[in-house]
Amino acid sequence: MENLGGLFNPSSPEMEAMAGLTYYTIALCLVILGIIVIAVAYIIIRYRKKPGDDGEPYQNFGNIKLEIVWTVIPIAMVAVLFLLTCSTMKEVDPPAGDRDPDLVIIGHQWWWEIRYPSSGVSTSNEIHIPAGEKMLVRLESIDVIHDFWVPELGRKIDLVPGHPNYIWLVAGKPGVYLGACAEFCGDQHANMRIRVVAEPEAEFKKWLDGQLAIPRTPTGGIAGEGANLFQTMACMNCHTIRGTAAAARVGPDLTHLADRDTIGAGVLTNTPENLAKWLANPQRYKQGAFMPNMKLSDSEVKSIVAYLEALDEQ
Amino acid sequence: MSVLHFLGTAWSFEPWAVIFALALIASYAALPGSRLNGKSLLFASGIFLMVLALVSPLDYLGRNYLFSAHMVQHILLLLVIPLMLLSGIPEKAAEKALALPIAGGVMKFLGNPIPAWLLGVGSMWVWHMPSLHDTVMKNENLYIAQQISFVLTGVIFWWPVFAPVKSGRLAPLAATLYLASACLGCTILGMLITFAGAGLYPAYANPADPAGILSYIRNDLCITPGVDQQIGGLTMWVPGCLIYLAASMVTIARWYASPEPDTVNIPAGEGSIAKAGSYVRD
Amino acid sequence: MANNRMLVGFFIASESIFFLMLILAYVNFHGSVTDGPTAVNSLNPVVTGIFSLFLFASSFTIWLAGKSLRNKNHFMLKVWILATIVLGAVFIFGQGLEWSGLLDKNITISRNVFGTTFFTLTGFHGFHVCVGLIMLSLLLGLALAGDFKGPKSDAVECISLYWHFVDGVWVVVFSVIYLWAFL
Amino acid sequence: MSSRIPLVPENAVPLPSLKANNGLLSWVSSIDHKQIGIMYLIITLIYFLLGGLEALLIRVQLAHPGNDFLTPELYNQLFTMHGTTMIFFVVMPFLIGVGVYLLPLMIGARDMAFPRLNALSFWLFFFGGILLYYSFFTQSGAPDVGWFAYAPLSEKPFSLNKGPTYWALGLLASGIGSVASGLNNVVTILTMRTPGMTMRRIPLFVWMMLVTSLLLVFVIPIITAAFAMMLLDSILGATFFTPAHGGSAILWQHFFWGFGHPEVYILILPAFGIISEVIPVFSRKPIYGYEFVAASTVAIGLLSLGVWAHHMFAVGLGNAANAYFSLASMLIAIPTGVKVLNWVATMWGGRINFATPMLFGTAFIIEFVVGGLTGVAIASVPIDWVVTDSYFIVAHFHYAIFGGSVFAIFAGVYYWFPKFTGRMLSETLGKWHFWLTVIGFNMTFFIQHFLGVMGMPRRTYTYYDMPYWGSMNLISTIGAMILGLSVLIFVWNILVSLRHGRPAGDNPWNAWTLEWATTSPPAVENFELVPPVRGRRPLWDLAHPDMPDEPGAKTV
Repeated sequence: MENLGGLFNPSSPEMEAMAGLTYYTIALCLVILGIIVIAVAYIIIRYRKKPGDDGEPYQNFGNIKLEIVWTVIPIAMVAVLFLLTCSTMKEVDPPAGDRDPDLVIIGHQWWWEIRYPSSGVSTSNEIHIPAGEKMLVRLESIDVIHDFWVPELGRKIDLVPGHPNYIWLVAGKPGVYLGACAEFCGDQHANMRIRVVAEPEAEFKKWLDGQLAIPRTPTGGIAGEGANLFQTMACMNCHTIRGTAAAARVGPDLTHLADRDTIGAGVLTNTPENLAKWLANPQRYKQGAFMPNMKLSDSEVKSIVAYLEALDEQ
Repeated sequence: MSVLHFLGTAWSFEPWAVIFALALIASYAALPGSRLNGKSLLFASGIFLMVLALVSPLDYLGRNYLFSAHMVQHILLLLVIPLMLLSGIPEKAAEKALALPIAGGVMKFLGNPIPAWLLGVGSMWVWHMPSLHDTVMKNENLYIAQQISFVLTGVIFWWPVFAPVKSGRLAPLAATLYLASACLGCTILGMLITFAGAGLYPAYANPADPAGILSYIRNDLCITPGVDQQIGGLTMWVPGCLIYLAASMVTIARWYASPEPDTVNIPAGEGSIAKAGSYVRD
Repeated sequence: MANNRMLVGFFIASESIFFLMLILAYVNFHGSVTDGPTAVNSLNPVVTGIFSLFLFASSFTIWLAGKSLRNKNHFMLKVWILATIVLGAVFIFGQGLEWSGLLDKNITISRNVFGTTFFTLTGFHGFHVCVGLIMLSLLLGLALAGDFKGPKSDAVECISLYWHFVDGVWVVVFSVIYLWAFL
Repeated sequence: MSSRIPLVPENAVPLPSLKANNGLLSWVSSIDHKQIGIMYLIITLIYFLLGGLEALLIRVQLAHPGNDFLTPELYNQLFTMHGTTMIFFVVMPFLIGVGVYLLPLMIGARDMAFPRLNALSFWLFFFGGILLYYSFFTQSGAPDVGWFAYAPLSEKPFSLNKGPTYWALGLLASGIGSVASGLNNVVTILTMRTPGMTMRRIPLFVWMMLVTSLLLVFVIPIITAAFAMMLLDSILGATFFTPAHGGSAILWQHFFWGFGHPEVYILILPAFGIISEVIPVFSRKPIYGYEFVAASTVAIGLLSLGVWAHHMFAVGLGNAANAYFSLASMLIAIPTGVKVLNWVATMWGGRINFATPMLFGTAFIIEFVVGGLTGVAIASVPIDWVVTDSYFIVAHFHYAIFGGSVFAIFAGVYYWFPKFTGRMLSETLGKWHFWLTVIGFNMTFFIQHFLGVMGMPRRTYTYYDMPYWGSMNLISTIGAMILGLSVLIFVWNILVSLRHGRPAGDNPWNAWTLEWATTSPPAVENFELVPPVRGRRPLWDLAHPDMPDEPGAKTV
């Protein structure tokens, strides 16, 4: 079951509560469905018109007692389901009080901006969290409505422009959890994917420290050439690389791009070859994305890839 | 202060509530031709519930802490209790009362659907205008007037649907429309209160906390002023509308249970043509 | 014919929901405007109030028109319909004045949510008044042609129902936009 | 003394001349409810094929992960148009069309109360659809924002093309048409009944059309207002739904679902009505608990107005609001359950003739119950948080709308086709159609429940290559192809039977309501004489004078 993912592999206490409720409810539904199916099957066999059946059957107009019975029983079931609903809601979504968010997620068409307010770290599309810790997440949107959904970790929540929302994000054990935008948000809604990387506390700290560091800008060689290209071409109009003049927030922050697993919000795995293909024509992999085809020459692509790949060196 | 202790002590024996109840009972007894039976039991339980709603900790919570408690009380006083009182009035007594010279005329006028609808839905809207509500919270006399007006307008509102005198009732489908439109009226108000920003009713934002239970409400029950206002608005909206819905189901049920007055008198046996379908064109 | 009046009754109910949505939109954004034009700083309740009186008066005149028809007083029927048209037209003129005043101050539908909700709500109401005026003019034309013998006429009754509705909507709209802001 | 009542009820309107011209003009200029009804059915059939084609293209694209059969832009246009078409230009107008055809016949009237208004409704619907589909031929292409067109995605600057404007205009026009037919139906039902046809005797289909029509009258204006606001936003630069300029993105959702949820009941209630006609006739028994089936319709109609926010549990309205809406939504299960159990009870003890209409009727019960039960489940807030906007929801509402409404529509077509045309549809082709539909439908949609809870979001033109996702989607796509084939058989059946079908006679199913008391197809003026109505089943009373249904149906 576990490799089916989603509901079948709940990986946080919140998701376990929701999965439990879902199982119970679906089981109840199956029982009701079973009763109806058996009744209809019986009717089909028993009461179908057979050869020689002439005349009309007994004309029966109804029975008030029976009607009351099958009104009251569903009311009782609804009452039970409603109580379970309320208790599960309380478990999944307890109020946060005045607590400041540990994580801010900002939806963009079609990528996720991730900020850690206490440390000032900013990244995109890949969320690192310490395993087992309850993170309070604030969700905003800069353009249209998106929806944050990591099926194994918990509930969906919309990112609504002008209406910030909060959820708890917890991963019971270390691992990589995949998610995606669940609210239709335009052309590339399908390629707006999330990776939640849950790590042991120490590793998370290490990652956070790494992100805080400002990478050294290469000066010589092919990577240096790439750095120059990055600053002189249009790249810096949209992207940030800390420690350089590039500080725009239209596209993802690329400061530690080399540390990430994927590019283009999950379109490609992050390898130098893929990065080169992406830079050569992003529209081929993510048609409609706001990163245009910059019409880079092969050598320009090569140098920028070298630069971006060098960004994790400190 | 523990919850049990609070529930045990937060009773307020308001003399006016008792007087109002006694006045209602007296006028019930004064109704020509009223006598004790199942209906008067319904009336009595209505009175009992009313007194309970006015003196119990619910009232205390509604006046000092929670808008939502106020709203539960409001729904009881405007929708539930008047229905019980009205259903408790025997038909004969109501007929005689309506025949009274002036009072009867006033009652007949108020029992028309339009004034009754306006009073019933209006008392919901008017008393919940934020400025007025705040004034009421500070003024004892206005508060009494508010509570009494809930019950009275409630009785008037239900009259066109559940009048003890059958001639005073609307036809079933018209009654359903009457109730549905009232439901719409309370839905809109409930919706506005629910989705308005917190702090529509400032009196509940920072209660004086006379019973010392504020921290229990805020921290243990997690009811912030915003949530309180939402619950209040939704209480008016959802249970309120379910009461209207149930009432329209009752009118329809009553309709189906009654004999058909509009049956066209067609002699039986005529047109008894064996094969259906062949008789129209002979 | 009960049919026609019933149709107009349900049509009015349907239209009420339409206006209800526009009013809810206005109410929803009331108070959310922090800078720029709002009802308080850009509207004149007195002038609009006076023009509103013309519209309210027209409800009375259309009622009188119906009454004249019931009394088979065909001359007064025409007079009262004409009076209704004039009163309605004066109201629309007042609306036009208000709109042009606002537009002169560069307060438009796209300025902010106040502009958006204000122009939408009053615009749709004004549109309904104009439709009413067209129907009343047709009614007047038919009356002049001697079409209404009385004492009953579905056309007169249905159009006056509609006209009362348009007035009733304005009572609510005026209260929500003007009275709420200035009281 | 004749028991026959003159056709025209005393209060009937003197009708405009119904004398038909010949040829196409007779259709275009027609104000006869039967011709208008037939035009509704023909046009919705065309839209059904279009919407189905769009669905098949969608399924082909999803047959395996990473497919590039369609561009994302086209895919988004297709699923938007598929949803919009199926809801606004197939199911809703079909049910309105059947209503327009049958209501006057069922209540013994000559025509609708307002024949010209009836024609106006149809033409508004017709041109609304043309306006919507015209967008395909414009430079900007069809709308690509989903059938719900959430703001601000549907507004500037996120939708710079005119697709959403065509969408709003087309739906605005057809919506006004729907209000007009709602008004017309209500007045017709309330005032045009033949003597003896009291409100407690009208066929259940008429009851459900009454509630549906009231919903149309009261609910469509909600979206009309919202469309007006959206158009003002896009054309005049108003700021209702643009958060960047002080508007609200959530307001659109409230308005849209305030209409959108009752709309679901507009789609299903007349289908319930069809089923409530079909099941008794083929079981040879009266409907069980007529009063409860009728009253539960009113309850559903009223409840449906107060539950829209269950589409918005993920928006962040607050838990108090979520809980209340959850409760209200669950309550709808109760009147719906009452209906289902009454249908089952009607079949119980009957002598059931499983002709094609009844096959679809029986299958309807099962398929609809699946959709209904998942509906109750997702009314529970935490379950909704798990499954909303995933393929589980796609499965859920296809079980409700296809398994519910469309199965009922098929049942209705097989049932009334003889009345409409005078010829029977082929039973053999009907059975092929039925079994392929059942197999194809369940194959397409059942598996999507699993895809949803495994984490596949809706409205994506491609998806993760996760374990089993590809093969499950492939199964779904094959199912859709089978479903497509079944529809072709259906169309073939109609075309063949129109010319070569067995002549039907007045009352081939030996049914009991008034539409079967006239010729097939009915003459222009419907009836020469309306049979006496003394109960809910006038033709039963005629055939069984010794055993009439009691007025006000006694309960046993």
